[in-house]
Amino acid sequence: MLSGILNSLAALMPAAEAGGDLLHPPKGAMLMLAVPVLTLVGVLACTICAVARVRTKLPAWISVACLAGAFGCVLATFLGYEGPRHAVGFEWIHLQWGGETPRGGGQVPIRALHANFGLYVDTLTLLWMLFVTGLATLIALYASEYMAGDVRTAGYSRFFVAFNLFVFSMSCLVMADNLLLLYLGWEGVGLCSYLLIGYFYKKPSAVAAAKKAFIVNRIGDLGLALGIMLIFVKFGTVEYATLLADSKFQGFLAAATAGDFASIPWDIQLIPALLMIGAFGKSAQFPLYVWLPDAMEGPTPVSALIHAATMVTAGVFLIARTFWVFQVSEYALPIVAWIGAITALLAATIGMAQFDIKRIMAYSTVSQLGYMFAGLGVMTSVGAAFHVFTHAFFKALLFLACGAVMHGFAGQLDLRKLSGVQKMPGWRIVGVTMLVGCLNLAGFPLLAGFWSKDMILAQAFAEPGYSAVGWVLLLTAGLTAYYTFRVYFRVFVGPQHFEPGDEVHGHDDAHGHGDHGHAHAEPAHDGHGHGDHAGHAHGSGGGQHGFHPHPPGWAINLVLVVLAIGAFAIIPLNFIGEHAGHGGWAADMVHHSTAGPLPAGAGHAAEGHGGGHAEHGTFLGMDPHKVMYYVSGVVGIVGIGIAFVLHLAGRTEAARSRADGLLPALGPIPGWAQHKWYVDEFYDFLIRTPLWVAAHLFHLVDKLIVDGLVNLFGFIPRALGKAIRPSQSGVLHGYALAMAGGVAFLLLIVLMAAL
Amino acid sequence: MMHLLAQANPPAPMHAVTLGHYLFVSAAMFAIGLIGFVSRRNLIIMFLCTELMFQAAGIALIAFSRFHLNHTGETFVIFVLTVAAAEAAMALALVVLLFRRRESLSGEEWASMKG
Amino acid sequence: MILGAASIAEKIPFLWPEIAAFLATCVVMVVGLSPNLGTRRLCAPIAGLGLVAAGVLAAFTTPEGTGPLPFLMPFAKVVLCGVGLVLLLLASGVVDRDEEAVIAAGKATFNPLRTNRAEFYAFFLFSLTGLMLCASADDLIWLFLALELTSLPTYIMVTMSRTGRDGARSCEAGVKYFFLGALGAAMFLYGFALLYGGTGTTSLRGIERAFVSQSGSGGINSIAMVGMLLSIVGVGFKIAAVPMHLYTPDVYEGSASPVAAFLAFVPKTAGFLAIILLVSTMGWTFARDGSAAGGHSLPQLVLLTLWVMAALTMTVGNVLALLQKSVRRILAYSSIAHSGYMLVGVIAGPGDGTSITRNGIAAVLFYLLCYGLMNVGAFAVLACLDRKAGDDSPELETVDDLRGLCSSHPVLGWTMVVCALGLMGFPPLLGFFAKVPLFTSAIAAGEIPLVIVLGLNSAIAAFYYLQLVAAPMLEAPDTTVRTEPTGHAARPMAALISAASVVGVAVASGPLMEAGAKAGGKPVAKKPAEQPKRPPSGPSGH
Amino acid sequence: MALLALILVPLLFAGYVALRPEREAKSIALWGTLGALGISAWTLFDFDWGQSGVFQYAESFSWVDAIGLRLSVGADSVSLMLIALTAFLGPVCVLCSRTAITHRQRTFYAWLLVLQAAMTGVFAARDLVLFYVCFEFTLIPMWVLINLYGSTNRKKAATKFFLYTFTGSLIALAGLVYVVWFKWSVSQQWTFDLYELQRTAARMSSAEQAWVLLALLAGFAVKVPLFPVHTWLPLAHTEAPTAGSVILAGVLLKLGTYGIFRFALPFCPLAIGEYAPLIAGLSIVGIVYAGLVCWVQTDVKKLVAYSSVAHLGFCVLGMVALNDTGITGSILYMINHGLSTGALFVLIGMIYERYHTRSMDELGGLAARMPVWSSFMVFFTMASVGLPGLNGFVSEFLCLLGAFQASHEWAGTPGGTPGRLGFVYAAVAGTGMIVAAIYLLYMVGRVVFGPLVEPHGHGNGSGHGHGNGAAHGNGDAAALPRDLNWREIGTLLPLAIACVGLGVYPSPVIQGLRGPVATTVAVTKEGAAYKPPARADAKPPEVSR
Repeated sequence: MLSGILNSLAALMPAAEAGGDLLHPPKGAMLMLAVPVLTLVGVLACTICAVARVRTKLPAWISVACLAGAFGCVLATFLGYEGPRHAVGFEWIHLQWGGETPRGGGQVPIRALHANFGLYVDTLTLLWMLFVTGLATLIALYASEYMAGDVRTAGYSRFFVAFNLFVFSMSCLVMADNLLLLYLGWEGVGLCSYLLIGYFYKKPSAVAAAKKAFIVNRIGDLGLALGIMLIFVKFGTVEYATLLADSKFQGFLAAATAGDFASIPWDIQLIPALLMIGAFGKSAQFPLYVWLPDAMEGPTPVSALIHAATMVTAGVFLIARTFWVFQVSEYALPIVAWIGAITALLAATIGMAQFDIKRIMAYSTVSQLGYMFAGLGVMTSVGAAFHVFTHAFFKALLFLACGAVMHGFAGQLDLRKLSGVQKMPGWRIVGVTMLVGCLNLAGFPLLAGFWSKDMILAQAFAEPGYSAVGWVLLLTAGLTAYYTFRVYFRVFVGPQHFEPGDEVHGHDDAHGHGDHGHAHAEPAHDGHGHGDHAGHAHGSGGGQHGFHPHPPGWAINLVLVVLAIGAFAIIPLNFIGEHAGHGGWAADMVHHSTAGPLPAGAGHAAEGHGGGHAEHGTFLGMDPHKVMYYVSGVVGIVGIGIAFVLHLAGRTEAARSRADGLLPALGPIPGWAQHKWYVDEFYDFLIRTPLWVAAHLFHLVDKLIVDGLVNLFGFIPRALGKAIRPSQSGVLHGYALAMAGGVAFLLLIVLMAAL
Repeated sequence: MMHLLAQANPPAPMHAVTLGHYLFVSAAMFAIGLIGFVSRRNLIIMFLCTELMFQAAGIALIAFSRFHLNHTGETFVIFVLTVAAAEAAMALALVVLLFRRRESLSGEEWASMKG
Repeated sequence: MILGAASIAEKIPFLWPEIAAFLATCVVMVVGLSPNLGTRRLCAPIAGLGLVAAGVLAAFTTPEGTGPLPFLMPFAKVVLCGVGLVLLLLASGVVDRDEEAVIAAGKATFNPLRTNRAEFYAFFLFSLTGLMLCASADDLIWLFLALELTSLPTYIMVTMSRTGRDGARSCEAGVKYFFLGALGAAMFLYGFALLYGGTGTTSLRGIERAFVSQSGSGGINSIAMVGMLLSIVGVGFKIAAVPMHLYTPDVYEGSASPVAAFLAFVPKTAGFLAIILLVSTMGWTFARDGSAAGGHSLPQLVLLTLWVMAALTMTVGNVLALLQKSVRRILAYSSIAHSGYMLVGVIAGPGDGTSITRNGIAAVLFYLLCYGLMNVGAFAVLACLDRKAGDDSPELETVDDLRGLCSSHPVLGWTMVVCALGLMGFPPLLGFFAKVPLFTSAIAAGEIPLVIVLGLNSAIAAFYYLQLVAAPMLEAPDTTVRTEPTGHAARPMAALISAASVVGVAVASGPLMEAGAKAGGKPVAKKPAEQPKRPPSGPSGH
Repeated sequence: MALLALILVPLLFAGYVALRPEREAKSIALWGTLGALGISAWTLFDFDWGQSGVFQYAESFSWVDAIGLRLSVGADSVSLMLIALTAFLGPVCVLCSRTAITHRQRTFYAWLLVLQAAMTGVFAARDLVLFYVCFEFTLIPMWVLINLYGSTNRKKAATKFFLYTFTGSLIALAGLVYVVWFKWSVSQQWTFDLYELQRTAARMSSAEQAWVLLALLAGFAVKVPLFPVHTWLPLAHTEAPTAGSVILAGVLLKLGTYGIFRFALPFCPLAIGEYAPLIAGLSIVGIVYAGLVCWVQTDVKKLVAYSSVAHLGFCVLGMVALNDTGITGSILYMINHGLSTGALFVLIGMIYERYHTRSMDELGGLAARMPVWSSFMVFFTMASVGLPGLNGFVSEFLCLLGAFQASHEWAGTPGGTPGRLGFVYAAVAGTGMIVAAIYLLYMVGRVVFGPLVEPHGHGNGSGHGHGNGAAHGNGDAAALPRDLNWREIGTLLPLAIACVGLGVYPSPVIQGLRGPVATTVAVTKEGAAYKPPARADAKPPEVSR
């Protein structure tokens, strides 16, 4: 039926419009189109595996192959990059109206809502796609081993279906040539996140976390959707190219550049505010960050890819992509900066007080995303993008390392119950790579994380009016270094000690996702292979009795090593290209995209490195761009030092450290931080409970009042009937009386009405 | 109703018997018949009350006939009497039938169907 | 105008149908007394022949009448002959069942004093003759006599319709019907007297002229107005309009189904014809807001009376029907409600008379036909089956008795379903096509509130009609009550004919509607001043 | 002839079903619906999409001339697509009833086919009375289906459904007749022809239009159902058999929105322009309110039923935006909601057949037991939530965008249209997206995910192997496997494909709708711009007499 419509309408379809002068003929378009196509092939192939009940690792290899192919395509495009490209797959939504001639004369102009399934590829896209597809390939490889416990069930295929679908959605999000397709990807990644967080669907906590993620994201999505609508209404297009080239928009931009915000209508200024809400939701910014820590219920590869490296940076991407739009508003970027700073600090404080290492990493992700937003807010889209790029590597690395620990210790994630892991046989690679990741995250000098973080910090001080943001970020940098190394010092070094995890509670490799009855039948002392330590669940109360942590296999180790090398390999990128030392390659990439400086930007502080600012903030009277290297390096090292003192040197026994002794001195604050400042409870109280009450109330209202009224209307005739039924007494005289009375009454009222 | 009629045809001041008087008698008869019909229980009396109402109409017709100086009303009365006679025959037959069944002439005997 | 011999001779041409029916009546009266069963059985066919003859004569010989609605006669008479034929089929075997059974068994011999066949068919025809006379009436006296001729036989038919233990119920029905009927008759007779008093004539045309001149000079005479109101209310007894409706359920319940079907059609039609004739003497030429002439409405007082009667009648009928369990009582109350619907058409009036869609009178006439058919069908189902459960009523009584009828007696079951849906006004059945002209004409007349009341009442009615649909169609048959056909082949035939027409006439209702429109129309020349409410050149200027 | 065939084929097959023995009923019905589907598919090919705003396949026969009633049918692309939806759901209904309906099958399938004919008639009718006849006639089959094949409370539900909608539509009839009468009063032409009436109806004074609109809404809003008059729907849905629910949600509710599109918009443009904020407000209340009520349901079917109220709120919102975007979105919404919600009802029916319960307290974590079913469930839930890439999104977004655009605030901007809604309406309605996510994920979270919960007597893994449902001891007549069988998958798969298809490539459909939508918008605009010349008789008829 559908194909019928398609064929019949083929003639109707106007040729896909080529819009904007940013476009080149779609040379190499096929290469970029291959990215979503390849991932879709992955989705379909894995679905077929699920349907055909394939119970091997085939889905994983298919996925790795598809994703690697996609990465190859992106790489090839990157290497052959000549300028922005536009590739139209097909016409997705094309709604046209107007054009008729009204009776009064004249002609109504033709308007259209036009959203192609089209790709817009510029350097920003490529930057994102490179690490998205690259990391996805690596993590798929990692997951092939990590998820091996589920090979015997349909879950394995299911995992990779969702995994591939995620990369597909992400590529739509990043490569879209219009906001609507971006929205498709935006919600698509949300769906995949939902499916993957809820992968262990038997765990109520996982289901709840998945739900929470989706719903909180939807709040943001609504903002984004409204923003898109507002853009469409004001500019008549949702395509970036057309929008940015729009003369009216250019006018607003010029006004904004000149500082004349008063001449820009409020609704134009509202656009970034709406888009921002979307970005906050997806990138887990305050106040919508609450879903991300819970999202750690998903399998670790998912946490690494989606909830650390790629999906959560979509908000940064959105703002970077529409960076010019954000500049037409007086308040948009300051809000972004402050929200970023607040999020960074808040998450860091919570992260300090957590004991679950995966959760600490989650809060650190939130915190680092806050950095990125602050970077965007202080006008260094380069810094933000650069930080996204480096963060993707080291945070994925950290997660994967944590995942390896979790995998090996039956789900144990509590840093009080693990110690000295690095020295255990087979865990050296994990420990070393973890150290690389931690150093990056802590901003240890000269590492990738250091350079990118430093750019944001420096710009925060350099940008007038934002030094408070800068101080907050600086403080956060110190806290970050501390909690990062708190993890490292407690888990990976120190005396060897461990307690295996409780499968039921934490371990995501738990058996029996599929069928009952055989999971517990396996011998407990196998020691090799994967997915066979289920029996330990019985001994969870008995400490180490009968439990042997099994070190990661080749796939996990390989991925960890590759990522660690990658984290070093990207350092030199900072020192090549036109912006060497200030983002380097990444800066070049951003500069040549829509996130770059304003086309008409005369002297506007769009970038954080030029010296030509009319006014320039300082860091304690010094040029922040020069001193910040040292300051941030020192802060990082101090943080690491404190962690060393409290958690390694001062650790008296495996489970306790000097920090625990310090806690009472701080009063209730650590408790509050441990309880995440009660934000979840606050939301529960402020939003969920009222809604829940309202829902019940509405239900009652519906039953009693709305339906009650209906029933009442149904009841009225019956009641009326009952009321006048006595008149039908069956007695002749009664009838006669009623008739006579009725006639008299009727005539009386008629006559009275007449007189 | 009476009030209206009185207004329309004010009785003449002195002894002359006017249309108004006839109509008053007619209306009174009609009312008496109606009240009797409603208040009495005996079926025969009730029927007689309807006859009274018929004849009230008859009086009015004759009075109007006189008033309009044509004979239509009188003609009408003849027919009314005929119909009244027919009804009377039916009434008596019915009453006999009913009496056979219930041994009573009270209208209240017949109230099995109601509601 | 004096009723003279000459004018009677002039009126003979109108009366051929009545004369035919009357002749048939005479024959039936004699034939029914024959000791020979075969001869006695000729009663019904002869009555049928009489009706056919009357119908044919009505269709082809009746000239333009002299009353206010000159085209009314042929249509009304043909319609009532048609419905009368179906009623006649249904009436087979109403009387003398026991006696004939006894005679056939040889336990008794034929005794003309004990059988009622002759009387029953004669009364049947008498009543229909009276009804036809109603349609021909051009004088108050005539109208009065016609109404009484319609009613008097029905009193007896009700009373004799059941025998044995059930006879008590038909006697009760008879006593209520007769006494209250006499009261009603007295009322409209008094009203007629006052009408005569107020206008000085009994000729309807004469009264019309008198009203025209009165309204031209200071308004309609109060006595005539009171007479008119009293007449309308009194005739309301025939159509079972509030407040004269009270007898209806008891009488319908007490009498046998065929007679109840008869009551629901014949006196009702007579009543509507009478009301239409009466109000058309005043005409729909008054403004709504006062008694001044020059509008498109009835005089305010009449309008108000009819309005209140219509609204109350539909509402009371429907809300009381909601509470009933007995099918016959439901149909009785629904009959009240339907009278209310039809009064809407009377209120709307003939409009410009060109089309049934704007002619309320035509709508009423068409509705009478449709209602008669649907109603006969519903009663026929009840009449067709005997209930063998050993209690006093051999006929089906409650809604529960209808359960599973569609599977046990498909023809009867579906007849009930179709007729109930039709009565509900469910499209695309006959009731819907009958209601649409009522809707359109009332809206065209500006009676939108009344249309809303009508709509809401139809919705209320849907509830109890749905029961009548659900019980035969959806419920499982009640195994405790055994139902058997009565053995009168004519009755299922009547049911089938009605059901077929409820479906079939709906599909081809056009010609009937057009005929109805013609019948309800006024002579064109008589009202040249009548104008459409909105001149065509009005709003858009094009 | 194609449209007449689409009406007659199901009718003839209904008759054939009634005449043949009980056991042949389902296959005859299947062939009948497939036949209709075939014809409908052919019309989609054959239709002249270049003239999508023109009524094609037009046939007109004289019926009852006395009241100007003609048997005239015709379809523009809106009608055609809705007919296609009806035809598409036909086989789905037959297939999903195969094992669910075990008694009085002939009655069931015959009425199902009659229902399909009546619904097709509604969309095909170009004559007001024919429309009304079909509109009303859908009630009887549906009433029978609920009354005979529903669950415990079925009789009450069926009666309520019938009376509620019947009452409303009688009032709507009064409104329609008024329009006809108005036409006559200005042009002395008595006709029920839709097109003819459209040309004059807009000349009614704004007060008249308001009353007519109110009357029409009394019929159509109940059917939709719009917020305060929705309570029949959850009851009817809960009690109806699966096929009944599918038809009810899939097509019957659309009769209301279709009626608004076809009649309310062109007939009373002034009034609808004036009351658009009010109607939109009601739909928004419905969206949020019904959404929240969904959240506290324990009966899955009731939840989905309430979700229909919320969803149709979007549909009406788009409609009263009175611009191309909104109306296109609204019509797309009709189709999309039919597919996704219909599928949800099918899925719930499958569960009910297996477990004889729909309570979320007794069901949970079925993903472990029925992975295929669960996948479909998640899929259609996502379609229902409005996930981009699936069908629900396009229509929901367009409806919201339509409401967003329709504001004088945006006068002169390239994407704005005149109207009286705007940002706030879209934003508040947009929260419905969040609420939808809340309740649908709540349902999925409980039924599909979470720890396995099965009703007592349906073994939770210990006593039973992975055998057939027949082993459950409930004495099911139909031995259903634990997870879906091929017949059931075959029922769902076309729906799923349609959902993806309409989500990924809605462009042809949107283009196809352009003609009729543009016509309607133009008529609405023209009507709203029409200023009746000052005239003495431009008053309601009560006064004019």
